[in-house]
Amino acid sequence: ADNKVTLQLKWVPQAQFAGYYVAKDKGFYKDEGLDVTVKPGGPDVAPEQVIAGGGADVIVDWMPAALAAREKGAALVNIAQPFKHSGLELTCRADTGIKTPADLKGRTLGVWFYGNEYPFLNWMGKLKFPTDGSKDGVKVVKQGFNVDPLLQKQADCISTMTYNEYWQVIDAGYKPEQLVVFKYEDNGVSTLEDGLYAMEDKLKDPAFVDKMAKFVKASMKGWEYARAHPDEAVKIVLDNDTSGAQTEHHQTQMMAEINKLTAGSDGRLDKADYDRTVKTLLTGGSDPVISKEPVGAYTTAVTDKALAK
Amino acid sequence: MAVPVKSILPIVTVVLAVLAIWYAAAALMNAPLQRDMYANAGRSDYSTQDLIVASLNMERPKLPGPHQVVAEMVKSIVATAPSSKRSLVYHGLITLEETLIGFVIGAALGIGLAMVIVSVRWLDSSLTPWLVASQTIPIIALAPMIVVILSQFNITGVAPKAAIAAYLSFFPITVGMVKGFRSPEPLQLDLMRTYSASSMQTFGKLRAPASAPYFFASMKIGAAAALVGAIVAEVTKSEDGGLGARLLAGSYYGQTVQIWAALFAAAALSAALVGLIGLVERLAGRRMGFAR
Amino acid sequence: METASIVKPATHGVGSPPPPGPAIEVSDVSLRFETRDGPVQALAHVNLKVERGEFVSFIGPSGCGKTTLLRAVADLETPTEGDIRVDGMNTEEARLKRCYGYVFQSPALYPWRTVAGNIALPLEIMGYSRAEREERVKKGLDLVNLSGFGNKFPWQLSGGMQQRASIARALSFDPDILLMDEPFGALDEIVRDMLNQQLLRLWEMTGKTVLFVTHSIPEAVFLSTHIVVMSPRPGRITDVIACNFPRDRQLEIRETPEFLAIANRVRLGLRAGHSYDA
Amino acid sequence: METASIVKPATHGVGSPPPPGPAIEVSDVSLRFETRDGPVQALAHVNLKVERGEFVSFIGPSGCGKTTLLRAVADLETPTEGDIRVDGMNTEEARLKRCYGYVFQSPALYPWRTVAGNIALPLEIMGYSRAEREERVKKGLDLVNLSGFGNKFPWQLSGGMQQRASIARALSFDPDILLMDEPFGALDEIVRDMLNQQLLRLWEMTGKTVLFVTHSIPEAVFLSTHIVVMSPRPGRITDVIACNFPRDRQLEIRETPEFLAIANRVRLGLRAGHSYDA
Amino acid sequence: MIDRRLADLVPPFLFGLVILALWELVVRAAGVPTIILPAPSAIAARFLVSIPTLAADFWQTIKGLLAGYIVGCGSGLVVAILVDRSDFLRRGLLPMGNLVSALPIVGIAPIMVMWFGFDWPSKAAVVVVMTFFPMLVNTVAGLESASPMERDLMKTYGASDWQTLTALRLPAALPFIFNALKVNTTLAMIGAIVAEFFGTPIVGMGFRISTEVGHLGIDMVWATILVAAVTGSAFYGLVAAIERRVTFWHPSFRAKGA
Ligand SMILES: Nc1ncnc2c1ncn2[C@@H]1O[C@H](COP(=O)(O)OP(=O)(O)OP(=O)(O)O)[C@@H](O)[C@H]1O
Ligand SMILES: Nc1ncnc2c1ncn2[C@@H]1O[C@H](COP(=O)(O)OP(=O)(O)OP(=O)(O)O)[C@@H](O)[C@H]1O
Ligand SMILES: Cc1ncc(C[n+]2csc(CCO)c2C)c(N)n1
Ligand SMILES: [Mg+2]
Ligand SMILES: [Mg+2]
Repeated sequence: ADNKVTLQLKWVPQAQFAGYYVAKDKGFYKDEGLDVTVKPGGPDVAPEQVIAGGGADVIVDWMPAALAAREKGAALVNIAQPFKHSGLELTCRADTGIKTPADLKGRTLGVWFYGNEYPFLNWMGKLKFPTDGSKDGVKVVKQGFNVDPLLQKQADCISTMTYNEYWQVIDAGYKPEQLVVFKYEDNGVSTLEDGLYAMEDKLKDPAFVDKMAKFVKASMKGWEYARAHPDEAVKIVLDNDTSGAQTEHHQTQMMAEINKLTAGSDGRLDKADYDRTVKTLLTGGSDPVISKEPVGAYTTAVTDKALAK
Repeated sequence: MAVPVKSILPIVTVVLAVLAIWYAAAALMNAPLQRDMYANAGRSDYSTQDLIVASLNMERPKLPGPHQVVAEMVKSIVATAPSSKRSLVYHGLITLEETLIGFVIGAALGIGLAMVIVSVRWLDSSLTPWLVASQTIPIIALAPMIVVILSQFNITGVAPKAAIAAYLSFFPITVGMVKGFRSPEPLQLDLMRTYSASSMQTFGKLRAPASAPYFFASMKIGAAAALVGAIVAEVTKSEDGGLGARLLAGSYYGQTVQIWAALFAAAALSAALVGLIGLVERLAGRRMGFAR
Repeated sequence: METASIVKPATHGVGSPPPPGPAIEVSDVSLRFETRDGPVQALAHVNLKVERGEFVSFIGPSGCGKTTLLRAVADLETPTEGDIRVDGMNTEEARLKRCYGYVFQSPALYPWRTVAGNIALPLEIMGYSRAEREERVKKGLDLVNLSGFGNKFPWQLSGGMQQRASIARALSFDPDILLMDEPFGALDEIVRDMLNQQLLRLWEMTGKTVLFVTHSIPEAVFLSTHIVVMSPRPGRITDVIACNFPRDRQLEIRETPEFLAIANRVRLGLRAGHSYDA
Repeated sequence: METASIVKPATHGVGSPPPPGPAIEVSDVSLRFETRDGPVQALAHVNLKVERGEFVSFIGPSGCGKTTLLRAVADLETPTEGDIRVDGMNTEEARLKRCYGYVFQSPALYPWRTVAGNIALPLEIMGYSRAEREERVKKGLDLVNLSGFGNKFPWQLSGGMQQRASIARALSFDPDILLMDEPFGALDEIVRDMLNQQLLRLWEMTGKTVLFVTHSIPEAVFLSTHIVVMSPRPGRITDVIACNFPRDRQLEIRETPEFLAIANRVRLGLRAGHSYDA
Repeated sequence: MIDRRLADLVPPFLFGLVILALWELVVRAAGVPTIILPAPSAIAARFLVSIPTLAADFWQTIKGLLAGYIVGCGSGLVVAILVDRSDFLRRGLLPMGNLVSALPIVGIAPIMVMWFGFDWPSKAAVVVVMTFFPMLVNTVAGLESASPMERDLMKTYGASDWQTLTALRLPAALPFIFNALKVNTTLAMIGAIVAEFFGTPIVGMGFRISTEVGHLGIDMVWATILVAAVTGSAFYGLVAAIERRVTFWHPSFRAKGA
């Protein structure tokens, strides 16, 4: 029977994806009769492209990117939302004198692009800070993988995730009080992160929906397990790191933070979160991410089925 | 092969010079950061010596001290089992395999294209612009697409990465070999004409041997390019490991010293390949009577 | 050049019977090189007919177009005007049929091949077996007095030895027509005399047609059935002198009055050309 | 070679006065080339003393070591045994003092330079002014009959023209010693005679010391104060023949009995060498 | 001459047209999604409306490219000459040079951003590292290529090493040096673009490509690639034309039909 599922992650193996690795390692997928392949992502892997090209059945993606892709013709549909909260934040050195978002004017800010810049652009739009390099705006630089721009004082603020880069700054010798952190969530511009997306046409097939339901159910079990046994989850993640570069210290930190973000989600997409995300994206600065209210960009069919079982 | 003393002394001298410059640069580049760190920690009681020593031993330096890199390399090459994912040998071997396969394909393709271009005149003007254009397409932009497309045809594992390695390495080889194949003197070509030699014979007996200096220069550059290609591809397909995956992870997690260790491993790999080609060059030179 | 002085029938090409007609026919050939600072007229209206089995020497001032003429016959240059036939074919066909062996003015040995390897080169290209190649290379080395140097590389030879190696190379595959551009220029008198005699013997025995460029008047008179005297650039044929010595001539004829008379006529022709240039 | 036949004092080096003693002194020089298949003995115990202002020709069978000897004098080869002094210096010092001009057996022109550029090359290296260079290049081109070819590139010249260009190049900076390796080998008789006379005139006027390799016995006799006859490899000096013709000799002396007698002696020496080889 | 050059451009042009037509046909017939491969017509349309953006990107990238190319090729040449001048340096420096050969761009680009900032100098630094080795290897090989006889001539003039270098060995090395210059045009292009993936102000061809891939604006990706390909080809063509003028004497340009 067709029990194969390929999951394309958005990034390299790390605790951010612990739920999936745990589900696979602990046999939760197998219990559901599934044979799941987890494909790691990377800095230049666009999961939307992979799934549109048929390289995956389901992907982990941020909603802004997924909705943008949907407008471009890749009909992605959110089938589950294991992450309740957003971990995205802007971290500034306190010695720059930045205290409130209003102080960002005229500063150099490190931003992740590659589809991750949407929430930022929205926020700046709200603050009415142009990002095109004009006066009265902010100077945006495309930030690489790491936090060096902040440490090297090449930028006043950089993008960080609560579960990763923030701790790298701390590990580099900064004390929390030497940093000023703006969480996107606190500024009302957060968008949904790390949801599960599948192709719309495939979802017309009830068998596929059924398979996805099993997949989501097992995945959520994985996330629950990761919350209950963070140390074991970290081990499993480390086992799946092929580069051999991850450290236990770092992944343990990350697991703790990730567990905060997944807490409160049973996998179902909260309609209110969805609406907020769409609204944020539609009202974004000069170049909104999506031009019209998406239709059919999410379905509860999968989670209904998964949670009913 | 015993390395004669006369080639050790220069290497040692240059290495020492490089180390001296490196240490000086590392101290100078890292000191401001280290001062910040002292400041962050509320310390102001450090001596210059403390500062220098600390600058050369930072966890996230601008430029790590040589001993840090050496220590990391020792740790990940010698002290770690080669089968472990934490071993640079493990990753180096993965990269080497892709590089070698890619290089062999790239060299064959490069030489083949050069032969075609040299034998069919109008192809020179038709093909060359497209070969050039093909190289200006940034592979990193295409690598993911290539990998995605290939994986649809169930081509996974080494193949896509070797393909990218080959893609990067064939072009310098083509350019060099076109020149090399055209380097025989007109009189040497005339001789072949008087024998009414076929163009394959002219290639085998004249153009190929005459191109030897270009061949070896091209091979060295092609091998280095293949290695770069393999590593670039590994960043995209980081799940398979390899030095590229290692670089990416080191970069992502801010493990500067680890990046440098991986960089050196890559550099050493390519130096070994280039050195090997140089060795073959010397042997061939002797056979062809060029060693006077 | 009307003398049909064929003594023995020449075998033609590689294996095929000789077609009728002259071996080489040059009709009103002019050749101009285009260079950055204007054209150089190398040959002007050259007419020449060489019968099968003739030995024709070319003599003329330096730069007059001798090499160019030989190269045109060999299909290495294309005349700007006129026509050349070799064995009744156009020059390209003749070249493709491997009708001739060419000894260039400079040795043009391949530096990555040993002397033996260089001599074997045409044999390899023409598909001779290894055994045959080895035998012919050995014979060739002996002929030009280079036995023992087969394993040396060209740069390990003296200038004259290189030239001899290139002669052996051209003779190795036994072509019917020999085009030789100052083949003995770098050789001492003794070796030169010896090779002159050997070439003569070869020619006499095989009935080859030989086109031979030389600067030595005695050599030309000694070897040839006809001597073609050329004028300075643009190369023109100013005189064609027949030398009707017996085919099996010996070195001694160089002292005979007939010999000296012909040599004198050649010398005068050469001098005339020079004076009307300066 | 005891004749101290200096007629006019030679100017020495570039600017400095001539030191006393012979121009070139070769003492018991042997030279062995190591090759893959064993050593080649090119020179064996060569002794030679050339006084300032002498014109010494070398004649010997092909491959006997003439070029090697000249190259050793020019510090391009190092003798395995023995010692060579040039103007009282060792060969390296002499080379660095630019004591000599060398005409190689093959032209060795640089393909990226025009003929004029090639002739100007040593002048550029020795720091002559542009005006001086231009003048000397023009004179050189005239001397070897190549006026009008200054702007051509080497590959656009005939073999003989290339050789003449290389002669002009060696003469351009007016060295005191000339080492000439078969400089006229690729030239026709007329041009050769002309250049012979010009060389003689130059030598006579400037008192240069000339070492001259040739295969032409008449040429050697006509030009030289001494003729050195060499044996086949390993090169040994078998005879040194003095030619005491007046310095301003004319072409006509070639018909005199003295001339023919010397030529015959040289020929016999050459032949003897050959026979004892074979 | 000019006519022939123009005529030479016809075949590749036709070839290109055929490729484009096939591409358009396949994309349309097979209904390939735009986010995998857009049709040439779509790319052209995107190109036309994006000219200001593309122009700004072009100028940003070209700065790093040219600066890096000049410094990289120059330093390769200089090190090769140093290496050539003494056996000591050859044995010491050449292995070092080989080490630089495969410093992978993905490894050095982030470091260069850290050292030289986000703007074009860090891109130039990456290009320097990428172009250095081909120039080194080719120049070293080229300097070896003068024949022994040609060198002997210089010796007879008692020429200094420097004179031998400028009058003989460098001219003889030119065909090799131009090989490196040609290969380096494309390497510099790749380097300048890819380096922008790792940190840049929000302009530049590499920035555009990586960002648009993230947006699935693949038509814009290809429009930028088009600019890169045309720029790279023109750059290569320029170097090749200079090569033809400067090394006209090389057999490759002298031989019949070449
Ligand atoms: N490739 C070329 N391009 C331009 N001019 C050329 C070329 N080849 C030869 N020439 C010119 O053609 C003329 C005839 O040259 P050719 O080599 O035939 O002379 P030659 O009679 O063989 O002289 P030599 O006895 O010196 O060898 C010369 O003036 C030469 O400059
Ligand atoms: N580089 C070399 N390596 C090995 N053997 C050499 C080398 N150069 C010359 N020889 C050998 O040394 C001997 C003398 O050569 P040389 O060139 O001096 O002869 P030559 O007298 O000038 O002859 P020719 O009249 O033919 O020019 C020859 O047998 C040659 O094979
Ligand atoms: C090229 C690039 N793009 C984005 C990130 C930032 N990042 C790291 S993890 C993460 C969440 C993905 O699920 C994000 C956005 C980066 N470091 N490099
Ligand atoms: Mg000629
Ligand atoms: Mg010689």
